[in-house]
Amino acid sequence: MSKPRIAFFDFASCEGCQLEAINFVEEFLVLLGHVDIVQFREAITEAEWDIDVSFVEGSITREQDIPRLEEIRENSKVVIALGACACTGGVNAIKNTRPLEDVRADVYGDKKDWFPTFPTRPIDQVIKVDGYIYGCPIDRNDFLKNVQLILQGKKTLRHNDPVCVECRLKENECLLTLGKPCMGPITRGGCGAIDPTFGHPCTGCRGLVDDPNENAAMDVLAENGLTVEDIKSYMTIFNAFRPEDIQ
Amino acid sequence: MRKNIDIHVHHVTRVEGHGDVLLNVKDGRVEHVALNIVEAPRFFEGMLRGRAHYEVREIVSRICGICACGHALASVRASEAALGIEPSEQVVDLRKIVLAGENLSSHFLHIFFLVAPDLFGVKSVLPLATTHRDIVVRALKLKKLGNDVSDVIVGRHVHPITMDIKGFTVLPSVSALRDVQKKIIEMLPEVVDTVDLIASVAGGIPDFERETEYISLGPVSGSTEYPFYDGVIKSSEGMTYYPAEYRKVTNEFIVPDSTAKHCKHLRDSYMVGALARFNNNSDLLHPEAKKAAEKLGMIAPVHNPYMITLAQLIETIHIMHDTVEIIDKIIRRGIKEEDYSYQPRAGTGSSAVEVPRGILFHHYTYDSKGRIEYADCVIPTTQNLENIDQDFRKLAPTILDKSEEEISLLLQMLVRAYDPCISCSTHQLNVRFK
Amino acid sequence: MPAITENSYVPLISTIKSVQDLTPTEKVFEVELPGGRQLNHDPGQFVQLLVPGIGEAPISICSSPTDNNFHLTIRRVGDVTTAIHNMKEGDKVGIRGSFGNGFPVEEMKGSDVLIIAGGIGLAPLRSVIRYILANRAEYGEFTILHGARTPSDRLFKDELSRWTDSSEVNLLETVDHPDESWSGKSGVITTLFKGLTVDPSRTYALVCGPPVMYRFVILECLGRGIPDKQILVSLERHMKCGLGKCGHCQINGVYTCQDGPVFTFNQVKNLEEAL
Amino acid sequence: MKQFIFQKSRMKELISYLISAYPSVYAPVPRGKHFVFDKIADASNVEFKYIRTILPPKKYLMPQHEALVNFTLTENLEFKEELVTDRQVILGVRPGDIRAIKLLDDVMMNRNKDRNYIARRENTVIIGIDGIPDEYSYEDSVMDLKVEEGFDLFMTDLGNMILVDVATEEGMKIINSIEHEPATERYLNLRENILNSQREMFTARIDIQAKLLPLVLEGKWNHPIWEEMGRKCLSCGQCILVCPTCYCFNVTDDMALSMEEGTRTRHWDGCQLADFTLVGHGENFRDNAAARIRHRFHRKFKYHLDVFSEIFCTGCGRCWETCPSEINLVEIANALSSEEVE
Ligand SMILES: Cc1cc2nc3c(=O)[nH]c(=O)nc-3n(C[C@H](O)[C@H](O)[C@H](O)COP(=O)(O)OP(=O)(O)OC[C@H]3O[C@@H](n4cnc5c(N)ncnc54)[C@H](O)[C@@H]3O)c2cc1C
Ligand code: SF4
Ligand code: SF4
Ligand code: SF4
Repeated sequence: MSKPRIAFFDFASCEGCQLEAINFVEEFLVLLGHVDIVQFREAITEAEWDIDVSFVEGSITREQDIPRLEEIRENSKVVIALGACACTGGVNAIKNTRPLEDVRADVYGDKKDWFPTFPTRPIDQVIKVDGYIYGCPIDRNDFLKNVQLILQGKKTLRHNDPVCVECRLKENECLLTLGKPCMGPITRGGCGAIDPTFGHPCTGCRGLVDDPNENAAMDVLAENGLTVEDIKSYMTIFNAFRPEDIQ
Repeated sequence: MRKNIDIHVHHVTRVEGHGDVLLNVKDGRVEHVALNIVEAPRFFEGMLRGRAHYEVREIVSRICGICACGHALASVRASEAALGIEPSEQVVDLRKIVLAGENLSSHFLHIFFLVAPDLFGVKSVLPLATTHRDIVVRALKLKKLGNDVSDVIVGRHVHPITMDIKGFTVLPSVSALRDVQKKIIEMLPEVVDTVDLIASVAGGIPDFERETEYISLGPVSGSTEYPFYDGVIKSSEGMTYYPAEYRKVTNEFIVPDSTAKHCKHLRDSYMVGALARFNNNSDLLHPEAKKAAEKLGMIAPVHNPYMITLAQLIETIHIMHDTVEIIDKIIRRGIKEEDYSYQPRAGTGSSAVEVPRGILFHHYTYDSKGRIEYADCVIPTTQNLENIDQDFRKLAPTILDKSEEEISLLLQMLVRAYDPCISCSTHQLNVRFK
Repeated sequence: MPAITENSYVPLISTIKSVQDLTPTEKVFEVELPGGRQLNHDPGQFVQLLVPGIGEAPISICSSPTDNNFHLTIRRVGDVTTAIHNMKEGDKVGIRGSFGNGFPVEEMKGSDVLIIAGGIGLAPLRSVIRYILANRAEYGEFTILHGARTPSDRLFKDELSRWTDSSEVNLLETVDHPDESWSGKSGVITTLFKGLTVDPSRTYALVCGPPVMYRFVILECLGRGIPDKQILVSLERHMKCGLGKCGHCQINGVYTCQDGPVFTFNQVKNLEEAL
Repeated sequence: MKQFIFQKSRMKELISYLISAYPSVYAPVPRGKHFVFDKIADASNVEFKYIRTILPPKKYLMPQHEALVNFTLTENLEFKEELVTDRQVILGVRPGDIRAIKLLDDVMMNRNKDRNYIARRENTVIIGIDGIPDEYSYEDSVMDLKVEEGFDLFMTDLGNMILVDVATEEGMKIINSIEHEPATERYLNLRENILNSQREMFTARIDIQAKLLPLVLEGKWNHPIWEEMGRKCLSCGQCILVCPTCYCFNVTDDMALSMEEGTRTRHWDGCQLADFTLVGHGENFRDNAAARIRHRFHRKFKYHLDVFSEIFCTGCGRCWETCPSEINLVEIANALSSEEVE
């Protein structure tokens, strides 16, 4: 049986997720034994189509990205959104929270019209996506696990259990009990609660769970010293994208 | 021979981000040659406006996955300058380790994964996995070493976790520092071997020189430290500036027949990055790094941009020795819990940090509630772009006798040598052609 | 409970003896336990089917203990069910069980039996149907109401047509969305109750189908005067152990895997979470 | 049961003996402002004056992630159970946690015996310790502070002396490792006094006798308290993960990267998490937080009571302290029962 052919692509992103995806030693070599990497611009020059699994990093922010993404879809049996930018829009969607004109002007001044852009969207707003590997950046172990599931023909992990689950099971001190504003209760898990493990509140990079109780979360954050304005800002670091943005 | 050449390399591979190389030759005359940036703009400065002080570094570290720690560092330092905060000596030392880890992992990534395939005449590191498995394993191990070094302080190299304005959310344990120190010492011979290996294939490095201006951090007066974290802005033309004066150096400008913002200082263009640092500060390198430089035949000033890779390799040796010493110093002093709380206020501040690809500037203005009013980040790649184009213009006419494939490869190798970090270039304008 | 290996989490490694397509999304698998072992299950019980390396799923046994082989009908919905759909004769699977209580086939003896099966609900009920047919003399009137989404979604088409022709059972069928191939009734399953006469006090109604179906079907049964304790439903829940521990299948205070999956309407009435 | 006393200063010796005699000794140690049970290498970090640990000692009988069965997928498909048989001591277990372990024993060691649990349990020595409550504790409302079973040794801090109840031969062997003497009446009385004063320290209380809650719950299925709590609940699952009497789990079959072998692993899971009752075709049988909280409350104070005749809450206050919205069962119990009184 020939090995599955996998490829990596990127759109607007920091490419940190691709970097994390190869951030192994032994595991990477074992993985290379199971798959053929046929496209990976950041690391290899070869470029072949006819792909079994495409990992797509980055959000879609302008017209010319769409045909390229569609081409990837057409040539791949399975398309996986890799990382927050692709899954939920990530930090790139912050720009959706302000008038687009203003954001462009902030960066490019009177040359702003040279930068055609539209509201940031996750890739599943453009093409059908078969699975998600969440996080900013992705968690290496979660990536490995998911790749394995994909190769077994299984679905990627839903991660609808919030960050608190892993945090509690690791017996971290809950940051909320220490008065730090943590988004863990409504954020998708799967990261091993890495932020709280290092004493840093979860900022929601993996996206919100399917049915988040945002009102209760806002009450909780307010108890931890944030104003309503603070909370609104805080909750949009990674979760600014709303489907209405692009209607 | 009057040739017509039309090269358009769509998305140069083995670089970070999307860039195209273009070369138009008509009747044997170079009409146009440039690196065309096609990366989607991400509007970071626009995204920062109105954000609270504790959100800023969270957001800016997402500018770039490779130099996430560098951006985070430049960010907290610019915030500290603006908010009037002085980090403790312990914090500064720990931050130096974070930066060291990042420079290591990025340099190794560049040397082994992006450049080495060209030197070995293959298209990527993957075929090397069968032909030179030991090298690939070494590459992975060294790159991981860099990550481990930053991880011990900030939890994760791609988007550091614990790094805050004034301090860290948690401090590393002495035993964790010892462990990572041990790892560095264990890996040193591998790097020395790498120097030999690269010295043996260095003949494959194209022979091309163009003298330019080199800009990097320089030591603050009296310091003997090869400056990464701290220093003045230093030009090889003999000028120095304070970080707050970075705009006097960068002078972002619009190129007449292109639409890209480029930078220049005293000459047509300037270079930042490992080679600029080497040229400006090589006397401050660790003796072992100096030895490696000698072995590689590198004597400052070096004017061949393809040699950036060698300068990086020399730097890795310096960084590893230096980090071992910093860790010793921290452990000797003992790790103490400190108060990292602070009050936001209105203010303006700038920072300059040497990240893998060169000097990085962040500059913020906060309002009285500690929210960003204005933000500006000038990325090393932005500063190098004009220099790359100038190199192209000198190089292209001299290689027209080669095959299109060879020309294209040489141009791409030049781009790769600079290790441009295109997704970083928040300031990058689209380069459009007629 | 006949947990057939010593450690309840270790499955018996069994072999797929045959695979048969029923519909585009459903297949029936004949499974052979090692060493000629028999399941000795009760009709309505289920097993935990393991696809090695993929995971487990609770699957009803669709054959009768009176058959001398053991069959599972599986709809492809997710990981495990997709994986087994890709398996073939000779492949190995794991079996734990049988679990659950099954239908009270002893208690029902001498009574009339009314089976109401919607969609994949026919699979667990098939084991009772075959059991009754094998012991036909011991039961009274035997009626099956069967509903499917479309004609091509009908499971066990051969058997259904045999039952249609059989004098031993009265099979009534309907489909939600008929097509040209379908000459029978159309509409939801409750339409089959029209004109159906039962002798309520001596009738057991056995119900299994999609969650939305239960309420309506039970109302019909109650409306015809069938006593609560003679209305039996087989319920589906998320399950991980089959041993009454993992908690996923809990309906109020009871565990579907142990106390069910078959419940009388009498029990269900006191279980607010059941339907 | 026999009672002895020993000098508190001998505690170090006792701990050293345990460490020398058993492969693993677990005891409460500080973690920031909180406490956790952790493996100890010496007596230095052990803190007996803790209120509660983040996770209960259950984690040593049924770990958060526990390999149940290993399998190989090569030529021969093979499954091997993974029984842990190393001896272990859990030292410094509070009465509520001892009772919780008893309840788990009832669940795991009787009907449908769980061999993995039993293997660990039978190799575990439990040494209890008394202690005081804080504002989240309500043991006194749901159990007797004086536990009579479920331990090998139980220590009561009398000041300079420790009173120790010895319930097993192994416990006797342990206590024989240090100097001790039989406890006289005076010490036993002292213990009663201490217990009584501890009982008075509780500020959180269930207003009615907890065993009556099943009666109170009748007719309360649609009580507004469930909706009220549901609006506050984040469905983060922390409450059920920290609970010493919760034991719900998930089971996954995970392959090693080699794709040749794998492990069937049990993971802690629980009813407050939204996906707990979700099935393959998308139906979720308890799809809102109000229904989930109602289920948790019934499970603690009714369903299990019907089967095991025991309240499945020890009043340890873990769920209350950890809940971001400060949802707690005392408030719910009192809201439900206040109407009874009216
Ligand atoms: C008593 C009983 C008898 C059943 N009989 C049959 C049958 O005869 N034929 C048939 O096709 N289906 C039957 N089902 C449904 C079948 O179990 C699910 O469709 C199957 O578990 C889906 O697993 P999956 O891995 O393919 O789906 P996925 O969507 O990939 O997995 C769903 C997740 O939920 C878990 N899960 C646990 N219990 C269930 C459940 N009951 N339903 C859905 N997911 C569950 C799975 O293990 C997995 O973790 C029965 C269910 C029960 C409870
Ligand atoms: S620290 Fe954050 S993620 Fe961890 S339990 Fe508390 S709220 Fe949840
Ligand atoms: S801890 Fe609180 S918020 Fe979280 S699930 Fe439990 S009750 Fe809900
Ligand atoms: S329900 Fe809460 S108070 Fe009761 S035992 Fe569980 S965690 Fe402790």
